[in-house]
Amino acid sequence: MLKVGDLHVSYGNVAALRGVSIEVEKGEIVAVIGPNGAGKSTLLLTIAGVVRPARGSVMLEEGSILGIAPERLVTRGLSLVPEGRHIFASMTVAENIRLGGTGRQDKPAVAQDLERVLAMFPILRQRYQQKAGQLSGGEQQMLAIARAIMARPRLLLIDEPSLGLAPLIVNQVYEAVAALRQSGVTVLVVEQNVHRALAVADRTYVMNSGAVTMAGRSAELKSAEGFQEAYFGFRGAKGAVA
Amino acid sequence: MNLLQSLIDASSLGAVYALAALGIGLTFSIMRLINFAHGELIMIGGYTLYLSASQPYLVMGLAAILVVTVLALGMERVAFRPLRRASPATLLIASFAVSFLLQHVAMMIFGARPVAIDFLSPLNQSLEIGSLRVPWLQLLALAVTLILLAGLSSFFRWTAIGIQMRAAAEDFTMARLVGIPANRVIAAAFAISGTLASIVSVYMVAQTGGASYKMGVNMVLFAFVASVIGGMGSLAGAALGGFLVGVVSVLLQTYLPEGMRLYRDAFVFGLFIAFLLWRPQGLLVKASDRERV
Amino acid sequence: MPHREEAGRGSSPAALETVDVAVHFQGVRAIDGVSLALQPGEILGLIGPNGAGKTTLVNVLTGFQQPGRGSVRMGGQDITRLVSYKRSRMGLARTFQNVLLFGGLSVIENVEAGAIAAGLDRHAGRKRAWETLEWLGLAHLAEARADTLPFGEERRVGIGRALCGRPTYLLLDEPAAGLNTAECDELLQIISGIRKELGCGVLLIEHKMPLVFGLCDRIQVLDQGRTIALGTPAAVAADPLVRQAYLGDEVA
Amino acid sequence: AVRADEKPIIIGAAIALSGDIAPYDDGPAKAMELAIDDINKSGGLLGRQIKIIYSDTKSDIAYGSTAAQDVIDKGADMVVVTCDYDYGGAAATVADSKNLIAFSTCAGDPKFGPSGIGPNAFTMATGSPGQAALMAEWAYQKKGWKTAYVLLDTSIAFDASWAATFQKRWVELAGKDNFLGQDTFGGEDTSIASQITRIKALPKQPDLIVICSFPPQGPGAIRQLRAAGLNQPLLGSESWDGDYWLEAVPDLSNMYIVTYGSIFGTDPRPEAQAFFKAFQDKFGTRPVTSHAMTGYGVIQAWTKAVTEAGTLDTDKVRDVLQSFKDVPTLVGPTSYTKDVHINMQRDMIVLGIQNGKHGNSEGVYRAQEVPQ
Amino acid sequence: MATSPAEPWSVERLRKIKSALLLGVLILLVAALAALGPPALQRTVTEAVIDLVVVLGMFIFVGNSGVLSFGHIAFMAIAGYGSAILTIPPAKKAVLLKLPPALEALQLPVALAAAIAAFIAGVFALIVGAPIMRLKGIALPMATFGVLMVVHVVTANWQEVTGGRQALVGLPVYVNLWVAVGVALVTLAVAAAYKMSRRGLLLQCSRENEVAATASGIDPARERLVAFVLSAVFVGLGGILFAHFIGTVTANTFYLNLTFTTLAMLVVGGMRSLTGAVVGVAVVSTVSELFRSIEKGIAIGDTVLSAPPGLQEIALALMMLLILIFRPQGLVGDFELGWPRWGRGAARPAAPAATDQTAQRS
Ligand SMILES: Nc1ncnc2c1ncn2[C@@H]1O[C@H](COP(=O)(O)OP(=O)(O)OP(=O)(O)O)[C@@H](O)[C@H]1O
Ligand SMILES: Nc1ncnc2c1ncn2[C@@H]1O[C@H](COP(=O)(O)OP(=O)(O)OP(=O)(O)O)[C@@H](O)[C@H]1O
Ligand SMILES: CC(C)C[C@H](N)C(=O)O
Ligand SMILES: [Mg+2]
Ligand SMILES: [Mg+2]
Repeated sequence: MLKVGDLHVSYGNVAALRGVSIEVEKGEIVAVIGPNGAGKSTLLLTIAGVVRPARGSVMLEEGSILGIAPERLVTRGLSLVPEGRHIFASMTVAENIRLGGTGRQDKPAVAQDLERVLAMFPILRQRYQQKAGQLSGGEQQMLAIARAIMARPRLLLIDEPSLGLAPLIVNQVYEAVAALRQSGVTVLVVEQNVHRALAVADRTYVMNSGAVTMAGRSAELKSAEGFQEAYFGFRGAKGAVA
Repeated sequence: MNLLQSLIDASSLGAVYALAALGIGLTFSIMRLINFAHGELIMIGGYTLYLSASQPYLVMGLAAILVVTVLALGMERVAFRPLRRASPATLLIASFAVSFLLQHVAMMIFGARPVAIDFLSPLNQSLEIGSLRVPWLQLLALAVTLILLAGLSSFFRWTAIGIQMRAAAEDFTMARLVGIPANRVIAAAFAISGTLASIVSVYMVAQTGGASYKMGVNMVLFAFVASVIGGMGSLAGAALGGFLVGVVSVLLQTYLPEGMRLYRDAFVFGLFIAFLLWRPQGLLVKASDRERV
Repeated sequence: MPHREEAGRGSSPAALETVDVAVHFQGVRAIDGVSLALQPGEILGLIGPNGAGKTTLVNVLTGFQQPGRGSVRMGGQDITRLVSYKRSRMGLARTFQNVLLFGGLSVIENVEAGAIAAGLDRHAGRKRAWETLEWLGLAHLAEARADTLPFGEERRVGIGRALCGRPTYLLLDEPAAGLNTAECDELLQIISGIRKELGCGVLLIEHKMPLVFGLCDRIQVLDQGRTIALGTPAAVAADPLVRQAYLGDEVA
Repeated sequence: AVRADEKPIIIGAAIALSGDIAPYDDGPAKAMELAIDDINKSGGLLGRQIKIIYSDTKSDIAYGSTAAQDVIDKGADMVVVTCDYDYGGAAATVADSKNLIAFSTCAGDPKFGPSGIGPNAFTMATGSPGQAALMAEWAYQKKGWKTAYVLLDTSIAFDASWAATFQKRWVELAGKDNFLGQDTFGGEDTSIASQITRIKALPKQPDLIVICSFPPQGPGAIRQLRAAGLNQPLLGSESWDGDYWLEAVPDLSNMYIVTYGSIFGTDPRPEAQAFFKAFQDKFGTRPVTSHAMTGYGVIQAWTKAVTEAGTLDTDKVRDVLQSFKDVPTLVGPTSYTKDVHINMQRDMIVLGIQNGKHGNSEGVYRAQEVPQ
Repeated sequence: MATSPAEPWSVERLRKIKSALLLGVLILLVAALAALGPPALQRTVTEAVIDLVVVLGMFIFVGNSGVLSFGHIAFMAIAGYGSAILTIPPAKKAVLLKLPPALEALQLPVALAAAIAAFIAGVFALIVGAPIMRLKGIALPMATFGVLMVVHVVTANWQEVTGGRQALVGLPVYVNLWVAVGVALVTLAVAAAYKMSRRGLLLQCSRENEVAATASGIDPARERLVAFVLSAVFVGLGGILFAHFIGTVTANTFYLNLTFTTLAMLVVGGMRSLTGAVVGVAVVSTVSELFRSIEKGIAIGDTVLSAPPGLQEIALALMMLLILIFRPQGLVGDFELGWPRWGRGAARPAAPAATDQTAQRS
């Protein structure tokens, strides 16, 4: 479904991605893990068309999507929950959710999806007419996820969905992700919690310093040799010692 | 003097400030842009009326609306789109540069001397009710302002494109990520503000019978003050603020003793500062609407 | 870790406390009568579902939110009406859930600001900022602009800034959000170091249970603006109400 | 020591070629060229040709100094400045301090001279108090109007001093009770509704309204006055010269203004008629306002002074100028003294506007008495 | 863990002082070159240097606080008029103004008058700033705009004291290139010192994030007020220089146009950096002078090419627009001449390894 080849991205003179290649099959859940600054967020932003790579290719279902504007990619079924939520703070919860469905014509299905996300996050129903900027951190995160689901994407990119969520809600979110996959959505998720990532994903990529250092089926990866090093990298290792 | 008549006089200035504030408030809430060049849109509307002066009034008016709207679109495309991510300071100075540019282009073409335009003169007649005098133009301006306000407010509140505009204004990248053609949507907002500017041109030319390369400058300053009084991001607030500024200046003009009338605008702006100290967020924005910590 | 320069400010035995605080936002009862006491040198965990009122309570403590009811006290003094920056100068520091660094300034300046705002001059402030950065393992980033950091490092800079004023009480709002497991471990070390070296009382808001249960002396649990549990980690973990409202089957 | 010289005499014009005040400098500048042509054709000045150079002040007061410095650097032997005390003052100050004659074409403020600028500053204008007194006398004596009201646009000083003198003279002539009051409006106000209401609320409606303003805001005010049924005679100053603004008030009637001459071909004075014809011949159009005449006058007066002094030496030229007693110029007989470098009581024309037509001559007058 | 050396403040400060010195030397160099040129060039450069004083003065507040002030030109007006009233010969004052006799008779030495006038501007800034600086967001710049308007209306109409709309002339013209340069260098030194001072950093923090600054113990309103007053004094000095360079003061000079040109200089150069302020003034002045001379006509052989009036403004506006479009942060952005460049872990001299982290930590 998604094929990223030899992607290079830099911000000014900081190289954030140095030749990253990943692949996601239709219907899969794929996780990306790695320490701070590994380039995970940059990878998702580049796929979604927000950041322009210096080099490399991004193919969605056999067609290159490099250089296509983000809003066009949405209509092609790609949706991103960015890091840091980015809800529309001055607009109401209702409007935020409604915006998630921008461009969708299937009215009845939209109504159905709306019910689904409100059932998933009941607090959003309670805060429905409130300004989104006034929500608590976790509530905002829920809203960001709800908004992305409303787009009914075929490929969903999520950057750290569990950020700031209470444990119970994290479970719910991942149940929702599993449910989405059941309904045919392909998911690429960045997750800091290794156990969570390995548990939910079919396959996992480990990134460090802008490169993929390891990849494989989640179940095998956990016990694979070198996983600790690949994941924690140099600094992590020291941190663990300290 | 008759208080009622004073209030009618006051609302005459109020209505046009409200109209101008609506346009300024719009680009302000859409792009955090204090668009000084809005005044030059008004000015170009004025010169369009001048150039089409031999035509029937209706044709003149439509020409002004068309030209200014198109120009507003051009302005967005050339000057403001590239600055989408720039800081408010940069945007402000850029709009100032555009304003300066257009003023001097107009001066080069039409000269510094104002031009005279015979436009909608009959509307300057008044409706006399007893001893009260209500100029038709004022009545019309008031009605147009109210209709536009109602229309625009519901547009932004209820229509999909209205909501998309606000979203694009708030977080451009995120708006694109939910599939909003953000560039087009913002351009549309500019077009609307252009149309609003052209309506101010029509009013001003009908009122004064002339146009000059600086005719928009003051209007924009007052309109901007007005939209801040109303509350940033609230269109109804902008209109209300415009109305208030007009009313306050006229009432001051009416009731200040003669020697003080020269200082009328000092009082207007003094009151404005006092107002800001009292209610910095503006009239129609609740303090609790501020973003939380 | 450098030691406290003087014992004066923090040595008061009295706690940082809220007494029966309530906060309403048109219709939303964000906090509904919460009393909380953070003792000097103690690490108190504050947990609860999203929207329980944790951040709001920190805002009340630090003066960003006036409570509709109740009072805030520090060192025996009523500070309910005191403006934020004065509370900070009295030794009350915090971090933010959404970090809030001085984005256009360098990392070292961010951290130094905490010190000079507390009254140090630039010499002493810079010196202390370096110590703090080195201690947090951030010295290599000293010259970087704060808004180019990845999320996890931003959080640590935020902690550094709060620490650099040598506070008596430190309120951390989800310091581990966005950190991976290893980084969480590192953070755990840092926080226990803070308590040990500075004798700070720490209020820790966190959704990452290993951190909370690994660090806290006591844990207070909020739900819908009320305290539903307060006690030792073990007692809280075992509390059925807490499991139902918050933890689910997460193991402590 | 008069010596024929190849090098031309340079007149440096530090005037507004662009900006707000440029329209009032344009005519005088062209008229200066006309005058210079005439002189050059008849042998020049002190046997030398005259050349005019320009530097644009851009209607910016401060820039005026730079423009003046600029023409001085380029060798100007005298400096001509803008048709206004405020806009031309700074430039004149620079020239004055470099000990060069600074001549304004039509700055009408009495302070333009030793009191307000310096000993070398002269203006060709008929001072605004002279104009205002003239109009008061004309309205009261010739027209028999008894009560007056003043509407003052506060944006330029010229109008304020004009209004003040008018009031004084009116009170002298008609008595205190017949001056019914004054109101102000900001130059940028689009609406003067409350000013109109105030007039309408007067116990007694005035016989005439003086409107001290100028385009563009002025016509808007007139438009509103007329629409409100205030059809009294309107009186105005030289700033209403020209008919370019008339479209703004279709079919305006019953307005009277005072100015230097009639560009409309109705001037009773043959020399004025001849000037406008020559102007038309040279530039293809008549000047937009009769201020042009003052430009011609400047050259006349200065060259006469230079010729009499026999030198360009500023001190000598100044002395000659200060001895001017009713020296004929296009603008009228011109006199200067040591302390006063402006003329007050000098012929001006009163023009009427009727049925949308400007330029009906009401005759040429001069003020009998000008209040201080 | 970290290998960076802990560079003490004194070392960094030295670097920053050097950079300010560098700017000073540049200004001197330009002035020296201009002094060799024709008088018109000198005038232009003097004007630019006066603008520089104003822009540097504004930088003290605007650059460090991040708040655009539309009110600073009012301080120019106050100080300019103040100094005019204190220095115009009494005889002239009698003609132009209606001052109280004591004030009319007063004629002070120019330097004393300048000091008093700048002081008055500072006091005025203190009085209006005290309430206004508590505002945030758009309300704050708008309130400064209100101040400009009030001061403008008052100076433009207070016949007795300012002469109203009429230009006040006859000021002693004592400002020349070197006087202007002298004041500019002092202003530069003060602006640089403030920027690197403790107070300066506190204000910069509030610029970056007011909430976080407050939480860190900073009182943004107070820090803003300090800078506001300090900058008012120097902008006031700029006004005095201007008045005594031209020899005239008028209300309209100190109004919108000047407000915007000076702000534009600051923003075009780079609002947060001293180098930016200097570059902004230099670029805007140069371009506008260049096009002005084109407007006046350039002789190429015998033919004089000249452009229609208005070209200068059009070209200037276009250039500003282009600069902003291609460099929204201004020409130099945050950069300071001779300071290390920004960046992640920007290169700094390698140094002996730091003491053992693990040891330090426990
Ligand atoms: N706007 C930017 N300007 C400069 N450098 C940047 C910018 N954004 C990211 N970087 C750098 O690019 C690198 C990769 O950052 P990225 O945000 O992709 O990492 P990440 O893996 O998502 O980290 P985290 O887990 O903390 O979210 C980091 O070194 C970061 O500092
Ligand atoms: N300014 C406000 N206006 C309206 N409602 C608010 C405001 N601030 C907070 N709330 C509401 O109060 C409740 C408590 O918010 P708070 O941020 O304290 O939660 P929290 O416990 O920190 O949650 P999280 O773990 O998600 O950060 C939330 O439901 C939130 O929507
Ligand atoms: C513009 C003109 C009306 C100026 C007038 N002649 C004056 O002296 O100010
Ligand atoms: Mg990330
Ligand atoms: Mg929270």
